[in-house]
Amino acid sequence: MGYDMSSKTFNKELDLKKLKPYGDTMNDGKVQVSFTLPVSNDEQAIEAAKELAKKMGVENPLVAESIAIDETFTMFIIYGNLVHTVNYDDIEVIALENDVLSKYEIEDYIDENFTKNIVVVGASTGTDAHTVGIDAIMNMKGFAGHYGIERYRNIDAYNMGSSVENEEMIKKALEVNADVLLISQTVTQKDVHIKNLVNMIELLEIEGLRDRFIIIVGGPRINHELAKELGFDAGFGPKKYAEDVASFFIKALKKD
Amino acid sequence: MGYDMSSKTFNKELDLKKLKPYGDTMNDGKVQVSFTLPVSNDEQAIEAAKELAKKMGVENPLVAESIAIDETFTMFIIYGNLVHTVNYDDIEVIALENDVLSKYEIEDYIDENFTKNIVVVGASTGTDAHTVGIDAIMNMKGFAGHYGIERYRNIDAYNMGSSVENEEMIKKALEVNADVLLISQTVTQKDVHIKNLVNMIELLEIEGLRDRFIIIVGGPRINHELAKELGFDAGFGPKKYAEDVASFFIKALKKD
Amino acid sequence: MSKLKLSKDKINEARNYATDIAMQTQEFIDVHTTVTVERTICRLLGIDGVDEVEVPLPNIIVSQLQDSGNLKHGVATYIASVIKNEKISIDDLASRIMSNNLDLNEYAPLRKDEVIKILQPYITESLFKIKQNRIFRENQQLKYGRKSGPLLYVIVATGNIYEDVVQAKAAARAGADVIAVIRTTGQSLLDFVPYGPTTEGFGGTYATQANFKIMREELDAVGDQLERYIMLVNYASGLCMPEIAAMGALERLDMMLNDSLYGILFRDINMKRTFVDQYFSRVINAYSGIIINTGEDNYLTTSDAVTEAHTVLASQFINEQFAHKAFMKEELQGLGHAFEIDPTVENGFLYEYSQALMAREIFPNAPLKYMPPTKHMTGNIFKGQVQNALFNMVTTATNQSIHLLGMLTEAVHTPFMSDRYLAIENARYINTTMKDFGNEIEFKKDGIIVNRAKQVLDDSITLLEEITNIGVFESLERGIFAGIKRPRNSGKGLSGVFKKSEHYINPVLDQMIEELKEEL
Amino acid sequence: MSKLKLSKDKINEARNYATDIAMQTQEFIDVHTTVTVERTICRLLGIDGVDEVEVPLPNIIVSQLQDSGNLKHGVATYIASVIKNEKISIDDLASRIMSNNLDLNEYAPLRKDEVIKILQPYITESLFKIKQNRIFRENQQLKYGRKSGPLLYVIVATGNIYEDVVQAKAAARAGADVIAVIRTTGQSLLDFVPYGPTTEGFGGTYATQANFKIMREELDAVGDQLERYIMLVNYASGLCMPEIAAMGALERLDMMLNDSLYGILFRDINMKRTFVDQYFSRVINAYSGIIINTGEDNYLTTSDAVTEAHTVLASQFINEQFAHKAFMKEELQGLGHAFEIDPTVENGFLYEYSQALMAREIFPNAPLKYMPPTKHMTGNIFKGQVQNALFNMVTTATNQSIHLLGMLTEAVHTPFMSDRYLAIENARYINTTMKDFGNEIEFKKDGIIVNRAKQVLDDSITLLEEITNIGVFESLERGIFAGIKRPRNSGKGLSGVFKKSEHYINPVLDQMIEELKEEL
Ligand code: B12
Ligand code: B12
Ligand SMILES: Cc1ncc(COP(=O)(O)O)c(C=O)c1O
Ligand SMILES: Cc1ncc(COP(=O)(O)O)c(C=O)c1O
Repeated sequence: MGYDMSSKTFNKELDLKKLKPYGDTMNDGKVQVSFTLPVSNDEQAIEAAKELAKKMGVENPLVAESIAIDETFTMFIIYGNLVHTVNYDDIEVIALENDVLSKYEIEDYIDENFTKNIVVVGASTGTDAHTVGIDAIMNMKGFAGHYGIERYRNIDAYNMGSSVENEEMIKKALEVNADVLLISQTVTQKDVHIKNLVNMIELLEIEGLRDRFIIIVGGPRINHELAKELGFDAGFGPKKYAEDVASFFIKALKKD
Repeated sequence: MGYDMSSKTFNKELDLKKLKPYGDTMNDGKVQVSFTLPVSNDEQAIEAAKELAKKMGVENPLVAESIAIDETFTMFIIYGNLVHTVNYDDIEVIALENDVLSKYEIEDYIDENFTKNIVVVGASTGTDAHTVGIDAIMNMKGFAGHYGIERYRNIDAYNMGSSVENEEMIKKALEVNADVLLISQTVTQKDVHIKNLVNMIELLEIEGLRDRFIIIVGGPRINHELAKELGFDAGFGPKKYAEDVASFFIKALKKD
Repeated sequence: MSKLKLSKDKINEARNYATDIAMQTQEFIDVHTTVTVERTICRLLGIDGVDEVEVPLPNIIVSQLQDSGNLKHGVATYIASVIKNEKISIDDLASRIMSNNLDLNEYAPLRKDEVIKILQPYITESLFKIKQNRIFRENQQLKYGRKSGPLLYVIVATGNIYEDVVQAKAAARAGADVIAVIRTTGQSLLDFVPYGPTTEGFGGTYATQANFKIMREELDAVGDQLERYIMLVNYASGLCMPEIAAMGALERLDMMLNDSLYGILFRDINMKRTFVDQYFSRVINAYSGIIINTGEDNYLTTSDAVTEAHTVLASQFINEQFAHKAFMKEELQGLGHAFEIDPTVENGFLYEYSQALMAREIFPNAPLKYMPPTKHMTGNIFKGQVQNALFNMVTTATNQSIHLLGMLTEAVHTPFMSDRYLAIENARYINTTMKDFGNEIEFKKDGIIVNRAKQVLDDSITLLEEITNIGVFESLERGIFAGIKRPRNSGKGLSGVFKKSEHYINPVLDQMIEELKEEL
Repeated sequence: MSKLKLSKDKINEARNYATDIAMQTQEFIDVHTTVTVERTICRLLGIDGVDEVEVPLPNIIVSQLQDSGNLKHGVATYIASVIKNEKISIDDLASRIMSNNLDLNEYAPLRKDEVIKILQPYITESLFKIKQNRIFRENQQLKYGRKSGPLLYVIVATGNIYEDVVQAKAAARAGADVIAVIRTTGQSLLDFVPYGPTTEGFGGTYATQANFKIMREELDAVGDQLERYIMLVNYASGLCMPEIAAMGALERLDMMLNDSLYGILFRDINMKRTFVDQYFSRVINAYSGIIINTGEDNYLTTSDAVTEAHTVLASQFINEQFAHKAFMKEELQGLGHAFEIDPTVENGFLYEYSQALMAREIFPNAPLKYMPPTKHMTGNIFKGQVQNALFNMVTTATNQSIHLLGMLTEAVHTPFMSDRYLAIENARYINTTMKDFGNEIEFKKDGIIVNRAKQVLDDSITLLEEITNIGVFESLERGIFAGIKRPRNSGKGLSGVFKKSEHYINPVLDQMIEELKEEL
């Protein structure tokens, strides 16, 4: 509690091989934890909470507050020092190398590198009824001040909306001779998005169409690594906008 | 993320021998953790945060948010399921058994059981300059709607204020022939309160005065167990008021 | 006195357009019935239960008539005919259906007055029960007093009715006034109502009559402990609007989500179907003294809350008139709206304040339902607490009636018990510390807040005028609300809509209306 | 135009009492000096450094005179005399002191005009440096523009100046405008200023000139990156008020906590001592263009914020006049107050709003310093976010100038980097979403807010009248502020106070005043 008056004797050099949480000094290991225990708010409960925190590797757990949220349920807010470290250098992730251009640069790039407009089909697929994400990327008006690709001069965009079956989307893509498919997935309960995304790739492979399109998935729980694993060309998570995805697909198309 | 759609296959009976955190179902083990890592906000950092969470015993860690709080510092907010449990039945704490009376009941009790007024001396001792806590217990006006003991008809209360040396307090206690000493301790950095409290008991013992007074300590980080360990008659933490402590000391005095 | 200096004439103008719109729609409604309307009649005549494969009896009965093309006459006349011809009770009828021993199509429809006479005892029994519930609620509220400020409303959504009870009681003890049991995903698209107590749902708990009863009893118990009447909410909207409304009436729910526009836009339910369903369901809600909650808040999860604010207001005007057509008093019209402006918008709070106060001034007697931020909530739970705090401020300062509490974990998971506690704590703190703030303040003439309200009202008038001209059906086809386009002949449930024959009768609806008219 | 409809006459009445009080106090101040005042003169003549046992040279010099009873003539005249007689520079004088080779008592005091003449080059050099700093600051603020809304102010307190730098830069990048380096516990009671860069403090970092310099350079660098001028704050109040003020002037601090009342009440510093010290320190602050921060906020951590609000206002009036006496412009008078009402108080928010707006209206040109909730913060960090949000609202709506950000972990620990980030995020969000809220609203005549302000003003007048009658010294003895009683002849530092002799001269002070008078 209070202004930290303990002298800090641990090593204060950043060591990526032993990466630790940071409160206000390198390697102090400070973490905040909260949870509820199904017992009444008393000394015994507080002690139990501390025990649990210790099992988590939290040293000197301080129960900043214990709150009776019902007769036999108590919420705890705990601070302490984590003993665990992680070797940061050992962590490998597949991240997307993407040099993001502005709308105008993208349009110029298309002018320079392609002879026709780029055709993009997008949808929120499977049973997913969330459209705000795909709209953010595609719609004229865009999102958070970023115009959607419908507004790009030399992109033809078709937004199919929500709950679109994979088959339906492929049909449309062939019909309009698409270059790029944009798929949005928001509901992730019971990994329904994984099943749905795997199915899409399978369908395309069966029909020998996998290489015909650049296929991209996005959504609040999507990242590039997951997308690659599932056989997509790229994956985009939160705070990504039309520029991000368009910068990626124009270059991917060029390479093809 | 999202509405919990997973079917819950674990045992949903409360087992105090294997007490676990509770989110919305018994034994689901839900915890919330936050910490900062001294690295940039990217996929690798998120993965590192998950690794650490797993080391804490948090299964299926979900990084709800990763926030760039500076160029090379990222804060993580994580939810997941704790694997650890604690045996609640095994946890023993010394708690104060205190039947709290109202101001009027306390006054009546004093009338009935004592022939003279009870004399109480209070102070925030050592270098501690926090007086709000002891004032809350003693002052006329009280705190949070609870009158302080100065207002009790048959209690004579002397509040010595802040930064009172232990010797000084003992002197005053003898001078006014006190029955009860009330000590407040707020600053706990470097365990300064422990040193100070131990010193008080030592002084009293040396002078053979330990049994002459009921000695009580209070403060935001004090609990009864700690107080007993240090040789006090009782300890009071947050959300305790004049009634609590007066109910205790009148009965303790009666027993003497 | 209007703090926003809204023009009464303009409000009237808007209301007149909406009246027109509701009237046009009602013309369609009056000459149609649907499978769920007919199943509701069965339920209110006392037919309940499921067969060995879990098909509800009302569905079996209605299917018989539907399959043979007889549903256009309504189920009531057939049931009456069976009773008359077989000289059996409704219970006997139900058992015969259950054992597959009865085909309603074999009995000739009766004259309307005869139908009424035969069914009267059953109707009376149901309506008596419903009225008893209403009286009980009123008495409890008299006994414990009605709360003056906004009612704190939280959801439970464990999927298991018994776990829901644990959560609901904790919430009530923490200060919640209203508990909504979130329905399992997808139930709104089921064309039947599941049966019995249930313990496995997806993101919510099945709405069944048994579940309603279980929760009702527990909330009554905790309410008596706390000396407060704890209100219970469930969802009517969907393919079974009137049936669930009837169940709510019988089990003394206190509020029901009830909005055909929500079903059309966000569940792709066919508009014809759900307009007809909504009408009967609202009459039932009105009759049971159940407050409805409409779904305008949802528009702002899809559209921008700054630019599309007027669509919310326009829809509220329409929903008000839909409710009036269903003989519902203003006191039961829980029109919905929401606090959904992007936190990065400069002066966003002022627009929210303006919109909320505008709704309050335009619908002074409606128990407005005000929804917390959801779209712009993120995994940053600490910021989420602040977003919810600002929402709570507007709620209390503009005296909204039904205060849906925002959860700091909105973007993370269905509420934990602790999330709900923190939400209640947040709201109670603000309601106390800002108690009279709304009364204390006035607004600058021609300031941002006043001008915003004026603008939104003006825009909604333009929109309502357009809808009046082209009709609701056409408007929905054009995507006027939430930017979502719905063709009138697509969507779920269209096959369950029938044009009434001239012999058609719905004696339950008729009697409810008769009694409601007397009340008004 | 007053939104609170405060009476101008009453404000004037209060101000007149305060002027009287300051005048009475100034009579005492004018005829006294203190050890730290004299040490400050040394410093501003260019004497710095410590001996082998870390005793600062200014302390050694002043002790010599103090021990022999000669301090009443002031250190300046002796230094001038040494220079004249020994024909050495100040630097030489310093080295001789350092090697224990000089006793100032051996040199006879000079005539005042002679003192001035001899010391003029040294004084000019220091004051030139200070003026340069002031001009640099003004130019930077011109270059990058001045922020219009409240300045976001956060503290760093790691104990290690280098770690403080990491925290401070992160905070600046997150949006902080002002960085205060919290001083180690107990420094305010040291009767000397520590020397050099330091890395181990207790609950804060030692205020040393070297530490000031390190942080200043780093903040300038990050400021240039961000194209904002980042302000730096440290603490003058304590036993070394004017010395630290001088250091701040030399190292271009931008604000300094500066309040004798704080020292008296909360650090038990003797009132005579600190009144005298404060005067010189404020003249220095004024001369350097440094904004002072007064400590009225602290009263409410001890006393009740509802019942004792008027003591804050009364103290602000007094502090304003103390500042005027020190030739300080209103633009530098960062009068303090705080948001400390118990969250469970009904309408507490309205009282906070009223008090904050009242301060704004009564001191329209002062850069008011507004402190966040601390006393009622608990370990419930989620609730803490909401308490801070309400505070932020009042801050922005009433246009406070210096916005000390509340930390969700106030009751837990000194801010983590993430706590500070969340605090800045909270404030920025509210400042954006409520940007023009304060301008938009007006208050009901005779409403709670208006009446509260009236009451607090009335009560403060009664109090100021009483203080005028009995004097500040007596008032403090009676415990008028924060309920804390301080006898005039007790407390720390009394032994360092001296009545000036008729030969006494403080040429630095005199010159500063002369220049300040021209400016005013
Ligand atoms: C007000 C305050 C101050 C005021 C104190 C004014 C005064 N005259 O008391 C001022 C501004 C002077 C101050 C100074 C400092 N403070 Co301070 N301060 C606080 C603050 C904001 C509130 C404390 C308070 O008044 N609580 C309200 C009272 C009613 O609660 P309470 O004390 O817990 O009392 C209740 C119970 O504990 C119990 N109780 C208490 N005593 C007793 C005794 C008995 C016998 C019984 C029965 C019961 C009882 O009953 C009371 C009612 O229920 C806290 C932060 C916070 N929100 O907690 C920091 C805090 C306590 N301060 C802190 C610090 C570090 C300091 C300083 C060292 C800062 C510095 N770097 O210089 C100095 C301390 C100087 C010193 N030597 O003591 C830290 C303490 C850290 C620690 N645990 O060691 C805190 C937590 C702030 C922080 N975030 O770091 N502080
Ligand atoms: C709005 C909303 C709704 C609206 C949707 C309206 C509509 N037309 O979209 C309505 C009310 C209808 C709704 C319904 C439901 N919802 Co919903 N909803 C939300 C909410 C509040 C906001 C989502 C949103 O619009 N975010 C804003 C957009 C812009 O962000 P985004 O989607 O992440 O998109 C960005 C990036 O991800 C990326 N991106 C997204 N897609 C793509 C695609 C490509 C190709 C690229 C490159 C990038 C990209 O770019 C965007 C811009 O940066 C969230 C809660 C929350 N705050 O997150 C819950 C939420 C998503 N819903 C949820 C749930 C469970 C439901 C229901 C199942 C509820 C129920 N029990 O019935 C139903 C779902 C029905 C169905 N079958 O899908 C859960 C999801 C849980 C999960 N992860 O599985 C959430 C998290 C709420 C919660 N707390 O539980 N919902
Ligand atoms: C009016 C209305 N009805 C129903 C629902 C919920 O319906 P479902 O069960 O289809 O999710 C909502 C949800 O927001 C609503 O606003
Ligand atoms: C005016 C003033 N000066 C100084 C301080 C800090 O002084 P110290 O270093 O003694 O804690 C404060 C703290 O709140 C203050 O308000």
